[in-house]
Amino acid sequence: MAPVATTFFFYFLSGLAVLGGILVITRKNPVHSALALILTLLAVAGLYLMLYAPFVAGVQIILYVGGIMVLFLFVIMLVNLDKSAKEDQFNKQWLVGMVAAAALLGLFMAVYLKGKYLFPIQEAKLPEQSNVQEVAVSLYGNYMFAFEIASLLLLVAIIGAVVMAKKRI
Amino acid sequence: MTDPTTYLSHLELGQPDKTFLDSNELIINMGPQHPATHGVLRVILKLDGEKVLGTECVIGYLHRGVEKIAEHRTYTMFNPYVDRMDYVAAVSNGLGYCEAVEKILNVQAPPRANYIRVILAELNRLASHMLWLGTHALDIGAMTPLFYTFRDREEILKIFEKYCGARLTTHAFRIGGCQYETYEGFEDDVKKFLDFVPPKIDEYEELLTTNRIWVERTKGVGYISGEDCIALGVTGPVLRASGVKWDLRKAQPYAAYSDFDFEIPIGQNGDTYDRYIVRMQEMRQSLRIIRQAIDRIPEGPIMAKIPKVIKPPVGEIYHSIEAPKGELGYFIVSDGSTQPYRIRVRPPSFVNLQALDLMVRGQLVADVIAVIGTLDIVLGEVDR
Amino acid sequence: MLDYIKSYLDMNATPGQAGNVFWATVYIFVVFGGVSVAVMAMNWLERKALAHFQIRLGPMRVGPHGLLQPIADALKLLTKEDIIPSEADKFVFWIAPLIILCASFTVYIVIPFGPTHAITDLNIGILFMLGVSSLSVLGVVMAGWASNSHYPLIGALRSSAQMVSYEVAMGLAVVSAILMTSLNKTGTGTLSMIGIVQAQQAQQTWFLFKFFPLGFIAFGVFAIAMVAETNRAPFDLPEAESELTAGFHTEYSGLRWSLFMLGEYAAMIAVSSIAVTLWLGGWMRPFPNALAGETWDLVFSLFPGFTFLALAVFCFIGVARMPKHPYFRIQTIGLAGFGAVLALIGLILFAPPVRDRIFDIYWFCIKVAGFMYLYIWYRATFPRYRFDQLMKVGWKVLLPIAVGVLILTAVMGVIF
Amino acid sequence: MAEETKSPAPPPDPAAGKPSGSVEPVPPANQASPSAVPKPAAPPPAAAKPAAPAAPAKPAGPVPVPWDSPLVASLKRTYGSGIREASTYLGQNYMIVDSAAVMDVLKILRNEQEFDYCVDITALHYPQREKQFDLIWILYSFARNERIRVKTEIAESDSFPSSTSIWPTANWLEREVFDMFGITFEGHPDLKRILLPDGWKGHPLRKDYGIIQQDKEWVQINLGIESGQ
Repeated sequence: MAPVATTFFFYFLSGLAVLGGILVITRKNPVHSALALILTLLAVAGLYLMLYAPFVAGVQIILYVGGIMVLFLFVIMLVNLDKSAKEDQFNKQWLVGMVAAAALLGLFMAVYLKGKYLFPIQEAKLPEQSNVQEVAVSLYGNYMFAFEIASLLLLVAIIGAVVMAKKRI
Repeated sequence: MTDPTTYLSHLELGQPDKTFLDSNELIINMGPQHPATHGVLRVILKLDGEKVLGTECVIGYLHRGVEKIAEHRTYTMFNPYVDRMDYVAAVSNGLGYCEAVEKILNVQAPPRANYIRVILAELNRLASHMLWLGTHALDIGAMTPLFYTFRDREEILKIFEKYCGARLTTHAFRIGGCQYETYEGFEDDVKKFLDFVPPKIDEYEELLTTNRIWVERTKGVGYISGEDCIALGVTGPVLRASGVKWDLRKAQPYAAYSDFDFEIPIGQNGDTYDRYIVRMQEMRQSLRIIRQAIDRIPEGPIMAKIPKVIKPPVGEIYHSIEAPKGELGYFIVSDGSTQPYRIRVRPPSFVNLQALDLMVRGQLVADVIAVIGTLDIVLGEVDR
Repeated sequence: MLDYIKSYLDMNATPGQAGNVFWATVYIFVVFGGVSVAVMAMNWLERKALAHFQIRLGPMRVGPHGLLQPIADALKLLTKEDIIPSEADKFVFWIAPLIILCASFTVYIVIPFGPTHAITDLNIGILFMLGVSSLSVLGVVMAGWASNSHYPLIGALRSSAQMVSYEVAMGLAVVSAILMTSLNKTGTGTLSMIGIVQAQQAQQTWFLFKFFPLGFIAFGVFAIAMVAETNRAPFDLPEAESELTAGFHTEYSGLRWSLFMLGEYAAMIAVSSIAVTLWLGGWMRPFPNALAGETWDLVFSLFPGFTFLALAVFCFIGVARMPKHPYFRIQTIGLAGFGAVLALIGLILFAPPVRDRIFDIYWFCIKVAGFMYLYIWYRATFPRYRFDQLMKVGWKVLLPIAVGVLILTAVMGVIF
Repeated sequence: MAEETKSPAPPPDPAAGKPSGSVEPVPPANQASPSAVPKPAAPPPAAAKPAAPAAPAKPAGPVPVPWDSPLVASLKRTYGSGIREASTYLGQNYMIVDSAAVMDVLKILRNEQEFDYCVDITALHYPQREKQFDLIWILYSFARNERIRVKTEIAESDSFPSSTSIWPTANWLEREVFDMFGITFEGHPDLKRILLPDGWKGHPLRKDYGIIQQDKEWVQINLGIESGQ
């Protein structure tokens, strides 16, 4: 099936993602921020879909929206955040923030201007029908070592979290 | 209403375990409008997550001043009022009151009246336990037993209705005996009921006793030791489930209980499951008592010789019976007039409810529900 | 235009795949309408079945045997005052039921009622289903938090923990079913819902019976997890009425509350559909291998018609048993009319063109209905788990079993 | 009430039927079992015929008889006149103890005499008396299967020590006594109203508590009518 209104959806989803991002940092209520973050994540999942990566999109929704953000909300609801809601959000380290933002902007500009040479245009394969298999082959074949390293890191993180959270071991 | 936090003044809860998240404890008002507090009990729960750090019961929403009313009524006039206290076991309440007044009058109900009293009181114990089982199971999430127990309780209520015209607040007994002779077919009805109900009790047990979820929800929940029970004055099935073999029907027999052969079921663990088992066995023992009573019911008068105007001599008396919920006592002080100088009711539900805090501390919110159910309280009696 | 519409009918693909927007729209309307009707029917059925479990009659007043009760309920809920607590977070409070509703309805996009009867067929179909249905937990959490009240908050905490925990076991059970699609030297595996059923068709077995008892255990894990996932008894802690009054939707009323209910029942049907698709052969009729052949195909294709006729007969028996009293006249006529409609539908279903098109949808729905009945049965029988026990079952029982089954399935797949 | 012929069965010696330390109680030893109670005389004609003036002809009801038991004897030895009276009325034992000694007596009953179950705590109000209140403990011993009542007289102004440290069950019972009679207990962990709302005025079970006034006041304030009667 031929894609419909690709440009429109790209800008629509990107706009949503950016809007969500802005809301995340401007909302005072942490729950609202978390919801805005969910909006961003969903928009990004849509962008993945447009890139013919449905598996990544699905995993993005399951893991980030269905799992991680739920845990975020869980914690936010449990912790009393009345104090932080009263604080001004942009009070500390705004100078540092500005510098970092400027550096990031510079990086984007550089990529935009010189990207053509750094990353030559390559027509992407559209592995629509066998997306999952492709991902699996990449993960467990070409990038086996990196994958295992990542999972080991996560295991360490899990153990660390358990150790820190448990009152008595 | 007052702010709930001020109510917690006496709760020495200690600090909740500090976690990394510094989660602060939650104060929850359970009741007075809550589906599982069996009326208008209000329990203020202090929670850490789902763990109960402490409770405080706020009662009195159903307070009618029964003891004050008694001072302005004659002994006979006060009789129906006692039915309104534990309204699911009205017959037992009436029995206790009538016996207490008979005691202070120093009269003795005739044997036939005593047998009728035992039969009705034991039927009422069954009805009360059935109601308890249905609501307790409903609280724990099993809906169906409620309807089964109500179906079978209905048969008991039918017998009551045929006997005295009322189903719930029966006012079945009078001071000195019973007002009504048993109706035509009373014995047949009771015998039919005795054959009808054991399979039904088996049915309840089939649904619950070995049900894994039921066992997990009740075993080890709401534990209370026998010593704690005695110290807190807890009586009835709760005490017996903690391993104390004490039943007023055996310890200080009243009515005709000394004539019958029955056992006092006891538990060992003092948890909700044992209380469930004890009550189930008590239902079977009640059937045993009724069977003996209906087989041996003597002929004779049903009313002792009682003066038309009841005017007990100056003095005071305490009489208690084993109501379905525990020791139900009446302390009557007479000044020689037709009206009691003071009637004090020792309500089992009120005293048993005190144990709630001890039983639920450190457990989960869901266990609070289970424990309120297993204590088998009736707010009409708690608040009087 | 007409050609465009007709062209799809000859095609052997779902409207989504065929890129036929008209038929896709029609399918969407049909499926969503059908689901809404199914939810209403389920509502009535649950009340009736539960009542008969509990020796009572259930709704009897609105329409014959309470058949119109769901409609009356819906009208009542629509006209009820919609209360938003003054301290509530209005926006979140408002959007929470919508999220639940959207999440549970979006899932139906990929449910295959037949080889061509699905709105579309995604090649990550099952992943999409799991992902979207996991969104509904967000709605629950938001509803609980936005109500600004303790009971809903505890309900929301419970449900978020519960749904996230059971999703793990559920996902692993699903994976072991997916593994089966690629085995038996029938080609590569697939995540597509239609592909999964076709794999079962090709292997001439339901995955329930594959690698006995592995398929059976995986199915069991899923069947338990899906009950927990939809917050139904005995795992209905988030809305445990005896503990938390009504859990996360305590503060909701009227239309918004009915949206929660709609979402809950829709989600129940959706997860049952997953179970049917993965393990019970989806739209395949029973005994595809044992009772194969033209004659048997014909016999089984007559089932839909006979079912409706049986229901009609049931109605007519009800008509005959109605009390002969003027008061019941309208009810009697209504029931007779309902029976007549059912009989008519049954007769239409015997017509060969209809029969061929409806056959697979019928078997799919019958299997799902079986699950719906199980849901009711659970609710009538079981007490409720406690929260820690629920977590224990999820993490310490179901998860290890699911992992074990997954590993064994993979091993079996390599060996055979 | 003169000493008359019709007195209930004399209290049997509690020591005779006292099991040693068994939890299961034996059938009542001292509780006059129904059959043991002598048939009462004809219903007191005093009620029907109040005119009868002759004192000796008036058949009085049962009267309290002195209660002798090792328990009472040992208590009397320790507290002397602190134990004002120890009697049996209709087979029920009670003792009236001086308010100064009562806490000690209760402690001894609990700790040494195995009265481990406090059945009830209640009070009586006698507005004519100088010491207006009777405070009553009803105690039970599982080991002896025996009930006694301990009574003491206290004045309104007296602040009485709480017995919660002896029996935890006294907590709510004393709260109820406070609620209904206004007797304050010192050392009670949380003495506040239990059955009545916090803002309630007065203590209803006192004899001088006016129901009508209370009701009138309430309807005048809340309903704006003169009287609800």
